[in-house]
Amino acid sequence: MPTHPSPSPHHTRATQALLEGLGLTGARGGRTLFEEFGFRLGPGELLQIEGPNGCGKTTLLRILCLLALPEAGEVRWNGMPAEEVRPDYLAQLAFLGHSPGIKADLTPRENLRVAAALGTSPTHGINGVEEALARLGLEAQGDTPVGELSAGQGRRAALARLSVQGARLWILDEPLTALDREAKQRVEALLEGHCGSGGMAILSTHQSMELRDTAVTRIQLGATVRAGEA
Amino acid sequence: MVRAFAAILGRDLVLALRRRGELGNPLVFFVVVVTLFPLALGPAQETLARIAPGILWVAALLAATLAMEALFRSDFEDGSLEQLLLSPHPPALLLLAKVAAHWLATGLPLILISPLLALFVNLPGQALPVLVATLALGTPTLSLVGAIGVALTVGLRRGGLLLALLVLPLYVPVLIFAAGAVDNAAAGLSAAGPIYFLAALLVLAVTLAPPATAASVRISLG
Amino acid sequence: MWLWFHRLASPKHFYRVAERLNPWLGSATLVVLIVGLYWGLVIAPPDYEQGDSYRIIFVHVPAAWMSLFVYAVMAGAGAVTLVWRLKVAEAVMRAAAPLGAWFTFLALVTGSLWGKPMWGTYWVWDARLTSELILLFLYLGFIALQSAMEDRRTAARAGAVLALVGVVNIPIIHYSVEWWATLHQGPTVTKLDAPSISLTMLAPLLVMALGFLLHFATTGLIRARCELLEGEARSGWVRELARRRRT
Amino acid sequence: MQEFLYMGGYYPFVWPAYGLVLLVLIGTPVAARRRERRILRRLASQEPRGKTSA
Repeated sequence: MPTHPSPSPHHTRATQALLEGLGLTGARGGRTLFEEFGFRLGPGELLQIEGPNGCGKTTLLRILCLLALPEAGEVRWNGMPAEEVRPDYLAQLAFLGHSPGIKADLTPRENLRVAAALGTSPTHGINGVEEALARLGLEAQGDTPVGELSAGQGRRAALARLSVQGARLWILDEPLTALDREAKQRVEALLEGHCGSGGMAILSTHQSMELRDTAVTRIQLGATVRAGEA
Repeated sequence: MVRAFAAILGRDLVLALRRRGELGNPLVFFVVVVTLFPLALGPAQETLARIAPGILWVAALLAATLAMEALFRSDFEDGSLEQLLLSPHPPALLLLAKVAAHWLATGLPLILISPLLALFVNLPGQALPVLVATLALGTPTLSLVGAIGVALTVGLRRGGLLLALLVLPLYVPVLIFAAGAVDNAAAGLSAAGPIYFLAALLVLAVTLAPPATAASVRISLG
Repeated sequence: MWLWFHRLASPKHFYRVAERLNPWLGSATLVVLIVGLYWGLVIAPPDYEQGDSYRIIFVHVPAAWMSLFVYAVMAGAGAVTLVWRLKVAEAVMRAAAPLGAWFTFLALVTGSLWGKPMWGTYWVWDARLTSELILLFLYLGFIALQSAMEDRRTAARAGAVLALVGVVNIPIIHYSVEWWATLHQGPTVTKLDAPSISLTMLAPLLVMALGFLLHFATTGLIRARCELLEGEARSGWVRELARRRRT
Repeated sequence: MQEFLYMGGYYPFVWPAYGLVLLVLIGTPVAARRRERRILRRLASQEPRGKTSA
């Protein structure tokens, strides 16, 4: 019997859940990684996906970003299947995977300008670029190519891309890996700010995070699928 | 929508200029391949002149195929290709911008240098304008159709050779009509028919190739 | 009718139906081919112009027809794969490709053997043979792409796109090769033309074509079953099948 | 029978053509059948001995 994840007691604010995963089943190379995975996420909430390596965290996040197709189940946005409202959903989505998603030969400012043009609908101005650079402490490095920056600064440039896209839903794959203490706090502050202003976030991580006033739901992924019963 | 198109086009052109070293590769390849033929066939002017259209077009086609590999390679590795798919704007349009930038960086130089190479192989003078016209109409089609093959093989480690096997058969119509047009012009005949067909192939490629490329990228990244 | 078709979409059911059909299809293929061969080789009169060498058309033309028909089947299965993501459609598409390549190869070899007496050489850049050659490259490209990708489901969907792009290009390639052939050789005698087909020649040709079609159905279904077994190796019905076979 | 094999002098072309066609038409299904048996045998060997999984 596939294990049902048991989210911590859902906090009181019964807001209309914006993002839902219903009966999601993920597979990689023919092997089922997880089955019947479901969740609901409302504004201001943060969902933390934990689980052993190779249990399908990345596959799940890519399914939520509509980058990968689930074997079964459905992602819903505002009650509608995400695939049907794909442009609206993607306009509200920002994803940070293992790879940064920015060009090493371009400067942070150029990268962010492209990300802004790509990610947002025209309403959200380009002026967010300077704001994002400031928030990540990259004002000084604004014009040096990302390739010449340190790894930590490169990571911050990738994080800056998230905030410049003005998306309500952030999906982060292992955002805390290889970060020193100071950078980790900066990410936590960023997440607090995002969720505090009504944003939502889903992230997979191994380390624990100290988030004071954000409703964190932790879900264990890794249904014990007996070999065979797909 | 247009802003996103312009952003991708501008970004890729800036990137191409920043890696100017790589920009020259298809160009040098084109020149080298063309110079191989007189070395192989002897410098006799008449023999070269007769097969000049074929030499020029086969060399241009191979140079274009060689350059295709780089279209998505770096974007795939640093996650930018993923970000393209995550944009609310239609992926086919963004990929069209990428192919346009790629063509400007690799296809256009081939056209600009073709008159010089026409001298190498003693192409009759009256065929030169037709050569440039066929390259102008043909190389964008090669880039557009080639982009489908690149999208299908972007996830594979050794995609290069497989890419050529996938796209070269699809390049045959362009090669036939382009080389045929230049051949006609060299022989003093009218080259209008094949050139119109090349234009038709380009229109077909511009409309059908980007959606196919978008579907292929989604599958490769899936 | 729809329910019956819908049940075919399930790999387990499709496998059982294919298995039950196999003996019937196999024997039908055998009978039709034997009749066709006897009719074409023995009964049909020699051609006044090409003598007995024209009898090669009874294998060349069906092979050429099948090479195009199989690609259409692949493209159709590819479309179903992309739209409904049916595992059965993926299996049919992957199963058909090598058979299509074989038919194309046969069309090329028999075409050149047939042309030799007329042309004096085994290969002339005749429009039809050239188109077949390029079609062979399309098949080889499809097969190479399938073997280059590990994940079967992704490979099938990538192959589906390639097959659809290919099927759009085949008429364009064919037309451009025709134009090219007339441009360089002019409509002279080297065109690989079957003699004016009289009824006595058309009948065996159609029978052979039917035989080739039945052969493709038989072999294609066996190969599709293999694809399904490999794709569904972890599912219950395949393990059950494997166990029953062992006892 | 003799002149049938002679095929009006075109025997070096007709018989190789038919020979190759028959070779392929027989070979492909046989290979497919053999491949199917091989797959089933491989899957059977991976089955745990005796016990049938629920």
